[in-house]
Amino acid sequence: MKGTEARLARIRGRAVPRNHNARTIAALASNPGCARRAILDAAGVDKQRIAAFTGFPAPFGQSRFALARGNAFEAQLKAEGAAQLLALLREQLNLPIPKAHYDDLTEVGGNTSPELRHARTKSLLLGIARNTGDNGTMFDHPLLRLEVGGRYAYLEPDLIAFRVEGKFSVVEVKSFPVIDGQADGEKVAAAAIQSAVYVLALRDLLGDPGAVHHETILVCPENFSSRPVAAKLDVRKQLAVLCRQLSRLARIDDLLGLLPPGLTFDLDPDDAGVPRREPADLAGAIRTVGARYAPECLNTCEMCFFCRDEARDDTARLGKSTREELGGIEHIAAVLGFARGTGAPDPALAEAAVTLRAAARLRADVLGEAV
Amino acid sequence: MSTLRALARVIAAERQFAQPICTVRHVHVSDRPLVVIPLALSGEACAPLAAMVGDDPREPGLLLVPEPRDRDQRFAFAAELAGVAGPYIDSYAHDEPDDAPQFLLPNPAAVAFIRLLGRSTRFRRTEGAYAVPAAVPLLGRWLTFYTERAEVPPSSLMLVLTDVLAGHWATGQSPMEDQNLSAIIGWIDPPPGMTGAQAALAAEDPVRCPPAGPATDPTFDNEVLEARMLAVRTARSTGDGRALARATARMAEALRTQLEPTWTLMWRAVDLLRALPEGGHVPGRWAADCAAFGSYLDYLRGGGPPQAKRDGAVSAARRLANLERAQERLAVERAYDDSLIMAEYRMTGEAFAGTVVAAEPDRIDATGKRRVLRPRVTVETSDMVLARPGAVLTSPARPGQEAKVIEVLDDAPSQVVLELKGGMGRSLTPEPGSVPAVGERVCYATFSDRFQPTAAFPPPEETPWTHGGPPPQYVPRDEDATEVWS
Amino acid sequence: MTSAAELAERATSEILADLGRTQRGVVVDSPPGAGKSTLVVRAAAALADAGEKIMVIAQTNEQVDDLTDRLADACPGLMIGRLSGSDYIPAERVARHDTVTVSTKAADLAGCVAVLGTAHKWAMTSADAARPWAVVDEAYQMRSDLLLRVAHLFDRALLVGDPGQLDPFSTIETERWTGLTWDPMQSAVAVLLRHNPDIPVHALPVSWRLPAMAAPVVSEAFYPFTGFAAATGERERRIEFTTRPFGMNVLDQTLETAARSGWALHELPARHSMRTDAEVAAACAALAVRFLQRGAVAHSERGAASVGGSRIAVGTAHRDQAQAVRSALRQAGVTGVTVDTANSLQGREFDVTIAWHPLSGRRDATAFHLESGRLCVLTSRHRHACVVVARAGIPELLDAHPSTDPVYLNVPVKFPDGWEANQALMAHLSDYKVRAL
Amino acid sequence: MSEGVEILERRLDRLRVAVREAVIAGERDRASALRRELRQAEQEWEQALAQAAESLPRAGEPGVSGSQAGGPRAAVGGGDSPLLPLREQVYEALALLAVPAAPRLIATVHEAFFATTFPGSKLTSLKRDEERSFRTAPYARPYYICAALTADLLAPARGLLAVSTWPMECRVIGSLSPRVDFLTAAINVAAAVERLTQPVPAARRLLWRFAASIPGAAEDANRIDPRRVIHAAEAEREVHEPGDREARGAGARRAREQLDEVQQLFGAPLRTAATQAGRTQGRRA
Repeated sequence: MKGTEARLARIRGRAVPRNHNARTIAALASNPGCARRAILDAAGVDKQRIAAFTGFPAPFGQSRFALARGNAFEAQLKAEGAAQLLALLREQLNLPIPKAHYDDLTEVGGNTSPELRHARTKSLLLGIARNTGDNGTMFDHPLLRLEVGGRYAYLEPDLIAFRVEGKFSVVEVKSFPVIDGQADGEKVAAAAIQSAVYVLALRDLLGDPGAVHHETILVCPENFSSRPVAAKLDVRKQLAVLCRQLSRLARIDDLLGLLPPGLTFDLDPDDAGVPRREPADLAGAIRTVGARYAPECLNTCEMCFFCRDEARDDTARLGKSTREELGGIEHIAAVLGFARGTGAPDPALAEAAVTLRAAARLRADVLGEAV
Repeated sequence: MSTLRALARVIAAERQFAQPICTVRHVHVSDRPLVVIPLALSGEACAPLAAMVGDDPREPGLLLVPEPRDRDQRFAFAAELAGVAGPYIDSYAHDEPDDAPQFLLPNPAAVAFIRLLGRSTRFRRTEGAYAVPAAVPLLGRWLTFYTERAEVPPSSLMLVLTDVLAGHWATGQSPMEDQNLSAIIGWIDPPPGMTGAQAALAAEDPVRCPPAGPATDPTFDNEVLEARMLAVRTARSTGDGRALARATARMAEALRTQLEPTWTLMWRAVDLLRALPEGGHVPGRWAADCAAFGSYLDYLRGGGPPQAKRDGAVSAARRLANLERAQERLAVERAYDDSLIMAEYRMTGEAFAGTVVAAEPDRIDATGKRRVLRPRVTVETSDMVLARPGAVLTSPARPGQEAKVIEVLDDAPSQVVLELKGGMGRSLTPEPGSVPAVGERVCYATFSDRFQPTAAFPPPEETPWTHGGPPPQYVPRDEDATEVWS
Repeated sequence: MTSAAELAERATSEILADLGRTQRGVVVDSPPGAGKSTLVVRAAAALADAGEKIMVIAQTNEQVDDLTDRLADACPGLMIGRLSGSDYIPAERVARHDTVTVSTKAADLAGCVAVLGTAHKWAMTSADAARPWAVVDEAYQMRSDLLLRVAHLFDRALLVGDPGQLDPFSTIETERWTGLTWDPMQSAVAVLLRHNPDIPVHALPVSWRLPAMAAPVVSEAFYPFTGFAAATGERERRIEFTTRPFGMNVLDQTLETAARSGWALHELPARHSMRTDAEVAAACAALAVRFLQRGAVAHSERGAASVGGSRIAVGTAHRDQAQAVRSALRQAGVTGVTVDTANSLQGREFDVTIAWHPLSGRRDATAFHLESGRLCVLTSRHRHACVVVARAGIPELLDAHPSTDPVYLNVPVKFPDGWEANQALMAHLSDYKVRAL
Repeated sequence: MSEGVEILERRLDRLRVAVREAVIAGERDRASALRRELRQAEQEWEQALAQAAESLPRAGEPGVSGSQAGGPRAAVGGGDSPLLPLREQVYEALALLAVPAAPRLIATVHEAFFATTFPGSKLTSLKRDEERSFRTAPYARPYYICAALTADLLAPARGLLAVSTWPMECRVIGSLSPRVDFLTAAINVAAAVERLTQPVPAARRLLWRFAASIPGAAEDANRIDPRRVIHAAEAEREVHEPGDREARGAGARRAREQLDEVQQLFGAPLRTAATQAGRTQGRRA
């Protein structure tokens, strides 16, 4: 692992490594077949920065209105010892009345260092887990830790873990609405996998998988109000997915072995921190790591515009279902070659060629012009 | 996605311009549609921020919510929208209408927003606590009616323009990117001097090409909108009317810059669609739309309650059955109307087109009790033919006529012998033109536009125990009418 | 140790006892070949014995005919009605029974103690055809909305089906009903249990169909929570060939592997292909032909029997794939081998099945191709051996599969996960791989 | 409108576009430089506008088809300047609640019962000022706005303000204390509502906020009975009180033994992680 760590550090260069958080860990599952993303994530490269540096800034931004709404909803739930959240847990999850403890782990005596907060979280939760008495219910902002690709990632969860009948549950607060019992499936999916990250980290901390429920609690505003509503999420599938992806990250050596030995994404900053590296040179270095672009990347990955540009002559940029109909042929030119009967004969693609030829013939037949 | 459409995408990518995937237009486009472009405040469940509305391209109507988190202003927005949409709907509200209001929205997210707007307004009351103007709950019901129709595949009452355009043209980008109205129009009809691909790329710059909403660009929110909203709030708190008017005008100006480009695009899309010839079944489907509009109008006049929040067991099952039938029917009608769609079925062997090489138009079958006219024709085709002897086919050119497959000779080209029944008049000699002649181009499909009758469902009050028993009768509740919207 | 027969008998008597007690109904989960039809017939007979008038609801005419035939055999004196559509021509196995009356009208069959029909036919029947008891077969493949249309015809119901097979589906894509307990797109069993959580759910514990080599694999991959065992022992089922090949080509290697171990993975070189991959189609056909050429004989607890064309099936994910295999078989001059999609093979049984792996040659896995029910049907139709035909690269494809499916509130999570099930089965098959180069 | 204003407005628009472009391109430094430029231009614009306004007669308001149903709101903050210094207003609110409270709640209470409001954010510096004042001249004032202390570390509890004259037991926060204090606050707010001679909507809204989170306190924001709130809150408080009293008592004893005068009011600095961990275990054992 030492060699791997050194290799990844060289790839990252002088930039400060990007730490993983629940969101980035959850994103490991969004395109696990992409070696480029795997390497960049494992090395802790600032993808946003290098994408922008090569002229393809990521299309993601967040509106302050959305941020403010999210923060206000969380603050409202947690005000006065999380009184509103407590009422919700009582009402919707039958939390017994005596369970009303609230421990704030946001800071340790005014200190917010992650190590200290983690130590405090660990000693408090372990102490409670080993003690059978009912002396803890809600834990605000516990600081958890998870090993990701050989490094520890501190997880800064906006969550309260709560404990009832000797088992901990993870509560995830989100500000998207639940309207008449329904919420956006993609947003719930993102919340579920993030909760699963916390479940995993919490199990890890307690050293006992049985101590944490696989059902997490999602708290969202109800309908058009800011009144909270809770829903249970079974995250067993998400846990399986995460474990799989984390174990893949541990196998990053396989990928590193395929890369040129001197590879680095260092921007070569001068003393003032101004990059001296040529963007084209960096882009060339990035291209030595193969990507698996799909249009879905446009929603999830900071490198998406870079990879889309790179894939402009590939059927991949037309979407998965289009490529499927084209028999998985990779290049647009090859597809058209087959369709026009001018493509070099390749026995492996003979069948696709016949199909495309037939499609071209039909299209020409109807439109009265050659494709 | 069929291979033919995939091929069209590839061609579009190569030529850098969108390629047609239809030869006719499969939706109705009204002479006077109502364009609605809503914008929402980021992060909120359903907070209208602004909208551009109107049925005349020269007169975009801007509606603005200076303080989108204020409940009263939200209802004021709903009332204003009702002030535009209400009279527009009323202008079609005749007995048994032969035309109907048509709503045009830019993208699926706009429909989702309008659906929520309908949901948050239709239960409101016009008296008592939190009373709203009568137009508000009425608008809510209409918006709900329209967004529900938007789920029905053959309906044109509410059109989502990105979807309609993507249904008629293939671009050289992915279906996901086609959801950007500006990008897809760029592919179809780029500005002079640009390729479609270049226009689509330019459309991704949110500063030059504001998104069609309802979500606004985050940098617009952070760098422009927030300051202008704050200015309005400050002016209001100081009670300076002139400052307030000025701040409000500046906020409106900022939002106008976000909406106007989309407004222009919407009407360009309308022009693009109008330029296509209309498919043969489109008027029939529009007539069904008009009837649906008319019957909801009657329902409202009869004082029916607002649509339920969620479907009950029976209405869900019935709706699903209707949607499935409608979708199946639409697929067939589109293929019958459009030779390029039919080509997708020819590709899979579910239809074939060819030339009649032999015909016995006067052939009589005398084996039964009665002598009957059963002409036979032989069709030669280079399409794949999956139909086997005994299968009954239909031709779009002669939908009333059944063609039974007698024999298939699987050489290339294949020859198919068909025996015809029906649609030839009553005598033992076929009416002229009712039997395809030698040399005629014909097309036969394994599907026809004749359909199964509708399924019977129990009335909701007889919902069986397997499905939770009869649901409680809907009674308008205070809770619904006064629900928080903030 | 309890024998398989005793286990199964105990489960059946518990079910029959529950029938006598229940207010509403009983659900029985039946893994592949666990004697579902036998149970339906026994339950029907028991209820008839107890003086109840019953209706039997199955999903296809084929299934109704099978059950009619078996019930008539099991209860020689019982008056049985076969409710049918207007274009139904009575199958020979129905027509041969004197006790069976066939009619399109339920009123004509009022005198019959048991009346059998398809769910669609029952749905068009008026309420006066109601009976106190219904036995619903293949209930996991029946859609909730169809149950809604027939439920007024009975007071109590026994629902029997295989939860591991394919879920019902709709061509309509909508999120409109997600989270509703009466979501019309879910299965009849799901809707019934969500509204009547007290209804007892039994599971049949023994598969009579799957051989000892297959039961644990299928059980673990597709029935992780209930599980089941094979009724027959380790060496009770085997295939032998009456001819020996000259040399040993890959087809024969695959056949030998399958005959020896009950499983084989016939692996073609990795390649992204059209859905109707001609080489895979050819391989599926060639394997079927080779089984026939080699004169396979199946030895089992029922004795020895030649494996004819009717005892072999080729299963695919898509109709056009089945088409491609059929035409390859036609060209080889072979008829009688069943070639169909997983959907159509549900509930059927063969000695040997050849399964075209749904993920073969694909660049991306979709929810359709990953669905655990599809793979389960394809790999659990056989009494002796299952040969999976696929291009290399499926484990890599699974590895690269993104997990981005939407999650809906108040929708029970379904197990097993298609990804996990595929992974489990591929891990097992890797020991029985024959490379066809 | 003067020409200068219009030119400035066009420049503002250009700058805003430039800022957005820089943000989108991921050029953070350029974006902040441009933002600075923008802010300056905005100030110039404001000034130009003010000058223009002075030179112009009051004109009719330009029409915008915008909804302003709310109309101009009653002036908030700006109009009625506070009669008392901030620390005294905070004291008033805390004295009513009689438990340590967060700035936002303090502000809401004051608005409801004393009809003046201040942004909760103003209170962040208050505690620091009070500590400085106490260090300079201890006990010179009848009371100080001080910290609540965490029962385990005796460090200032995050985001809570208290009054120096309260018994130490009241200012020490154990894990049940937030709930107990919430219920006590509810009781005191209900009592204060009951004492009101005429209905004050803001006070009733505040009471509803409490009541909604207490089992059996009220069903509906419009029908809320202070007596019932008090009854329900007392009933629940009885459940938690024994455990809470024990934790607070132990904490208060340690505070009195271990902390100096300033620390007793404003909290102890953090010890090393090791003693802290040991302490935690001790408390939980």
